[in-house]
Amino acid sequence: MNFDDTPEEAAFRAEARSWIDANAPKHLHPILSGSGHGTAGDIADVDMLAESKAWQKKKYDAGWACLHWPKEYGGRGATPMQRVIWNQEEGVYAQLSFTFIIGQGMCGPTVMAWGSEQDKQALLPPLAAGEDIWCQMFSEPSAGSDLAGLRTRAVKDGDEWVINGSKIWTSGAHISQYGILLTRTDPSVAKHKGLTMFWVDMRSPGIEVRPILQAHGQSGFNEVFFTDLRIPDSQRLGGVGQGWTVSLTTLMNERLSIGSGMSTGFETLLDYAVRAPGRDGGRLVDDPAIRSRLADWATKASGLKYTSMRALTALSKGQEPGPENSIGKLVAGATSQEIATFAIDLQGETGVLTDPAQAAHAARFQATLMRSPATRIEGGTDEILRNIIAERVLGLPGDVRVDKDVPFEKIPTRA
Amino acid sequence: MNFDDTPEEAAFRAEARSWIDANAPKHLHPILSGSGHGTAGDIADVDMLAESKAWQKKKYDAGWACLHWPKEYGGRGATPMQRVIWNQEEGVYAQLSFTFIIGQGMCGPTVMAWGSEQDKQALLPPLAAGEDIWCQMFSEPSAGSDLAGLRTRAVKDGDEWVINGSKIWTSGAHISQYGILLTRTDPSVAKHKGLTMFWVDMRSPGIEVRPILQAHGQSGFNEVFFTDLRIPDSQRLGGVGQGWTVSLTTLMNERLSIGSGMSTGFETLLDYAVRAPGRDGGRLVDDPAIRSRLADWATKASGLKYTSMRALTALSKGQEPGPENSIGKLVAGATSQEIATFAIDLQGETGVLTDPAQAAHAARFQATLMRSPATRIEGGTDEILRNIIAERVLGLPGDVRVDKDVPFEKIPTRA
Amino acid sequence: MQFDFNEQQNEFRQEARRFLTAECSTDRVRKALEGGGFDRSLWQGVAEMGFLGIAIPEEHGGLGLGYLELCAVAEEFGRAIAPLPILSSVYLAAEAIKSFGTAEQQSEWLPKIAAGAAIGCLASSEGERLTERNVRATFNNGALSGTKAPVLDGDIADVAIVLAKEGDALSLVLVDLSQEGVTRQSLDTIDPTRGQATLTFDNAAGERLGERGEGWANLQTLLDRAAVLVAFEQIGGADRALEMGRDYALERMAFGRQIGSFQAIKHMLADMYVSATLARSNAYYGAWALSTGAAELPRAAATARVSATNAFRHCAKNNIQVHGGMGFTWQMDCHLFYRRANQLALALGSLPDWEEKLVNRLAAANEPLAA
Amino acid sequence: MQFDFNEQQNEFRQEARRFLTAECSTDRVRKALEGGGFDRSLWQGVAEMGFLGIAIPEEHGGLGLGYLELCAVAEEFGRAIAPLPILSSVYLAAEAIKSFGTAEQQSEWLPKIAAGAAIGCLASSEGERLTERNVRATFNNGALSGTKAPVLDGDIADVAIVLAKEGDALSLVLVDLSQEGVTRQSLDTIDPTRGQATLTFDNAAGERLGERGEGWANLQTLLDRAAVLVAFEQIGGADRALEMGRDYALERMAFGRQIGSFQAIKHMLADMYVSATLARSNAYYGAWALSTGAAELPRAAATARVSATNAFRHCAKNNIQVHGGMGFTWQMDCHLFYRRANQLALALGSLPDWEEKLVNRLAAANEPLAA
Repeated sequence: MNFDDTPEEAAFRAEARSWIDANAPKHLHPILSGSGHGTAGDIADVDMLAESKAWQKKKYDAGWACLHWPKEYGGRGATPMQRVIWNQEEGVYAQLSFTFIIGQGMCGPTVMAWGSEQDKQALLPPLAAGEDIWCQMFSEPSAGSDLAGLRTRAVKDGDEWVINGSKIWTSGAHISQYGILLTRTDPSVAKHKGLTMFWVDMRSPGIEVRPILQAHGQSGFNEVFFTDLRIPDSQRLGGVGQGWTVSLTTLMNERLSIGSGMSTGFETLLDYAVRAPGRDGGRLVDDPAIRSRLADWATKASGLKYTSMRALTALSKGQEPGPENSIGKLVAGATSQEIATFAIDLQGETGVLTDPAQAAHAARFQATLMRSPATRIEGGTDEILRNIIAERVLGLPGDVRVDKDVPFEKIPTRA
Repeated sequence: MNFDDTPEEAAFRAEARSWIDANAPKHLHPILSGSGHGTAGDIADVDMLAESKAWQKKKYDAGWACLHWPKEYGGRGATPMQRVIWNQEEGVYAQLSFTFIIGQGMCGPTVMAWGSEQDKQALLPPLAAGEDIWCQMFSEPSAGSDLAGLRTRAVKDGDEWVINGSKIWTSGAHISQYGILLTRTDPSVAKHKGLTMFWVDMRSPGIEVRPILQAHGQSGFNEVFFTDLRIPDSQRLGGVGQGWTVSLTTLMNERLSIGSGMSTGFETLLDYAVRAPGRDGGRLVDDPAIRSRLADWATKASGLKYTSMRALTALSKGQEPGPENSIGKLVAGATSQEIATFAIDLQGETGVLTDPAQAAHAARFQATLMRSPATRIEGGTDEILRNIIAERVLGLPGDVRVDKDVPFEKIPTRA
Repeated sequence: MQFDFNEQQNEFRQEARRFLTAECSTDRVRKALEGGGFDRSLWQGVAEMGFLGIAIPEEHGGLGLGYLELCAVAEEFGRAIAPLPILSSVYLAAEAIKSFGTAEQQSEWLPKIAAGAAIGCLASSEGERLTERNVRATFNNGALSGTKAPVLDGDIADVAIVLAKEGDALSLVLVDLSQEGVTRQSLDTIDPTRGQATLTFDNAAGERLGERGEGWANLQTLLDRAAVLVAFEQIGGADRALEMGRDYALERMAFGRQIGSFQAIKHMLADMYVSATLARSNAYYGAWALSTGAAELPRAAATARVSATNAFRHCAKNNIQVHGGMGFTWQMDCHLFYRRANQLALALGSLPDWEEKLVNRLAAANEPLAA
Repeated sequence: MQFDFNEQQNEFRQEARRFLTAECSTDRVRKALEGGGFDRSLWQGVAEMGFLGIAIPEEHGGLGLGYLELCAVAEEFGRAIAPLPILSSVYLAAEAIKSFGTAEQQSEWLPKIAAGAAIGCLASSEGERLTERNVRATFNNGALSGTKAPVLDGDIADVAIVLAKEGDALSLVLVDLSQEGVTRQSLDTIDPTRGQATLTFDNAAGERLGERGEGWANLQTLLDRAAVLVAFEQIGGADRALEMGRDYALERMAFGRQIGSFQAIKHMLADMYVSATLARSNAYYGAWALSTGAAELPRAAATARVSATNAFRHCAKNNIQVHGGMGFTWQMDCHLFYRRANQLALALGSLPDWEEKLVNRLAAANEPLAA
């Protein structure tokens, strides 16, 4: 039992570290390391986008982009463990890749698995190089947890498909050149069977992107509307009616982004509790009143950290990450909300303040308080994650499916 | 907003109080008041049974038994509020009535609603007088939360029914003269439709009663086995196939036992925390480390207390107690287990001790620790109670019923 | 036993609900959230309904009713998450002046507050969790100096009740804010529908309110009473959040059925109902103590406060969860309740302070809670 | 990175599982529960397998393996809820003698402990939650007097490590229990499968173990190490309780379907899986620290301890709930795990003490936890 690299891993780490040390945009370090958890996704203002593209291009040119992709499509053919090591070494600069993460982590692998060779050669290298940004258009207003309930219609017209409908929660749609799009091509069959996947040029006529203002006052996502959008049949990924299977490729690759563990916020709390004064002199951390909760959260944060170490160990032995990794988001999501709530209470009436210049600990807890409800929902609600753990890890039965084998168009849409 | 009696209520209370003061078995007071929560149901040893019967008979003779029953069957024709006032005044002596509570609270009302006039006149007065003890035989090993899934078969044979099967969780079966018994008379129809209710003489041949040893080492319940038990058709309660409707009478009357609120154990904890020393001098209650949990449980205990006051107010206005009263057991059950666990932790390594002479606070918390898992199960599990609140109070849909309209004999019994 | 509001009080509540449903929809709350500032016309409407003077004597322009009527109306303001300074002006400032003010102070300010012509506020914290020992503002010979922050509704208030050191004692001081020597700066908070400000006093003219040295004790009395009233706001908000979640669970379909038919959602809503119900019962206990002047008030107030704070937070948080992604959009109202739940949790001092008060008071009483 | 047991260690674990599955079924655990007393033949079997001497040097009759092997086997003893004094004799007494004993003390006792011929125990508490200040037993000039209770496995132990005051300092004392001057009395506890006793010493002959005045510090070291080993017992128990619940949820039908298809049950089991998994990962962290002698051991041990205590309790408690009424019968095994979960939670000092240690150690390190 140890945390040491194998000699091969150590050599790879050294190589990565030295390249990063020589090439990273160090002038961005203060911004990137100060961004705090829960906000890193929101740094993509214009300058940051340019910086992100520049760093991605530099990595691409030196063979450090999309490490796990085959070399012919712009990757390095690296092992999953090498990818993890790279991520560890890239550190704060990895935040610059958030813009590309959906394209490189989900859309690219889908195109790689299901696209024509011509598409792959044309589309993948610019994606790896950060020249193109991609988005993933699956969710709809009426199809969230029940993704296969989506209603965006694709109707065949000669060699083209005509798309009408809308998507929601599309990260980066406003800055994307391409996207993958899951549509319903046959509403007369059971819901999972009538879906078809395409890739689309986001600059096509018939696409309108509108940002969604979220509860915390920021816009991380978009709605995308399709009005008679025409897509050539050659942009189909997989067979007609095979869209659900294709989408599983996309979603399974989401799971591979292991090691990018979410934070519970406990380190921030401990940092605060060690620095902030208690009510009667001494440090906040010495107040017995908060001990039990600190201890509980400490074990959760530590448990997630070492669970991810165990997953990495499995990965280094060649095992694939499984559904048990759902616990990361489940635990971190709920815990970060609890911690934020607790921390603002410790600030008394000043806990309401949100200006980093005025609020305690630079308003980090207030930012998390306002952002955290989304964490328990996005990318799989707590309830869906518990279902996944119960069904796929523990082998318990699925929920009763009243819509099973029912033609999609007969599934009730109102109570 | 006040806690005062109306003049009529005050008069009734004074009358009850003075009769109780003159007649109660005061020599039992020390035993009854020292029995502690969680154990009161287990005091029915031989002497206590005789004492219980004597007190019941005394009440019956003076017109204080089964207050809400009509006078002709041995009651007083009292209002629900008078019954509550009586219970408050009876105080610790009410524990002597636990032996009769199922008979008088559930079986009696069922006979009253569905029995023949002859049966009512023969059976109810001795039940009110405490001469007869009754038990309720509904649950089965394979029919707990899903009560209507019961399998005990009743087959018509001339003017009699022949019963085979078994029941479980039958309180008091070993000391009962009579019982009500829910059986399946037609397995070829949907499960709720093939049930029929009877009353039975527990001394009939073909009945065997075996106590169940429970996890905490005590026996509060029995199993009852039926082997070719014969019951005359005249002992049927309600129509053939009407058993489910009849059972709802029984269960609805269970809900009427309002005001007998369950304890969270918070008073015991507070009492302990005020008396026990803290780790560094001072009282345990002054330890800031336990403050937040004490406060949380205090609000739960108080919330239940005043919820029951609100329910009593509604009762005094003539409203019927509703499903919202399920929260009492739901909250008290989980809380009492949490409190017991917390309290033994405060005792350190000595928390394991169970001998009242050696353990802190007379081993009350250890008793609750061992007993409390049952509280979250018996009389409706936490999960069933949440369903009841969600469906009957909030109006949410029932669970999907795969066994609905399926003939009972076709419902799968194995995965 | 009549442990409930009576018919008259319930009618009064209905009146408030009708008014607020018509005049204080969440669209109007949003205006405040989105920078529309203080909704003075709504405030005037509320004043005209008499809601600001419910517990103010008729001689001072109020309705001269009791605290139960005020509790009932507070619940409706909570349901409506009204973007109004009722907490500061009515539950705190008016109560302070009524309880501790001289006849002159009362006749100067109470009629104005009842009429909505003046808004009061309480200025106690100085930028950290308040204790008896970290008050730095000073009051000497009628002159107040120091900085108070955050002050709820301090951005719009006309008069403040200020906690300050008078020599080595703490006193409450009544300060007209429309004078030189008072400056204010608005603060960004998690709930912009109830504004907060930093108030800076530079030798501002003030009058002592109540006895010298009684400031801390009187503040506790005020906070206890206000805690009961705020608990009603909180249970009103909790109930509405629960109802929103329930309605959405009935309406939203997934996997071919109402999401409210999934136990994960059903049981979440059942648990919300449980905490809202316990909090309501505890709030009634507080209302009883407040309205009867019972000796149990400190204990009942802390119980109501802790219970209602937890319930409103729980319901507001899980209402978002029931709504899924839609619940976290700006356009849906869920976040308005989440913001308010957290704002109210911090007003009057936060949960740890009230937990401490509750346990200390229970320990002091040393009376078992349950009958 | 190899943050896992290696193949050899896992094989060792499998061996322990095979042995315990065959020899230590819950029927055998029940014998102890139902008054059958100490199962000496099972203990001898365990000794013959070498499990008692895993971390004892070969020169003293042990296997001379490392702590990782001992952790792996501890997990299996936890799964089997073995009714044996392994915690007292192996994790505590043997470790104490190995770490602090003289060469003579080691060669006298370690071979006997490894062979199962002597059973050791730790006697620290004196009837209340132990602190450095409430030790009253005295050790003067080789004579020990005082009363220790409860002492886990004190009813069957041959030798005790006793915490006592030596003058005004605390020392550990090694006492042969087979002498006059030692009396013992069995105690009733929540888990009779691991006996406890009061040990009374009346001028009993003892030898100091380790330095004078180092008693408290050495005790903490012992407790930290044992906490890691007990954490493995706890995660073994938690896993088995989870599996029992899962299996029952698959098998038990209600409303025409497996109860495991109801989200209330599914999600309860998912949450049990989550806490068991976090506890396992923390236990591995502890094992790493223990086996490498890392400076983080105190922190890692407290983390493993708190996490495993909560997880085992959580899984044992909800396993009963999944089983419904059947789960609370004597005949089903659920309560064996519930008893053991609570017994282990109290052994070595209870949760509040370990929470305090954890937070103090985190604060002292002041190093953020997550990488």
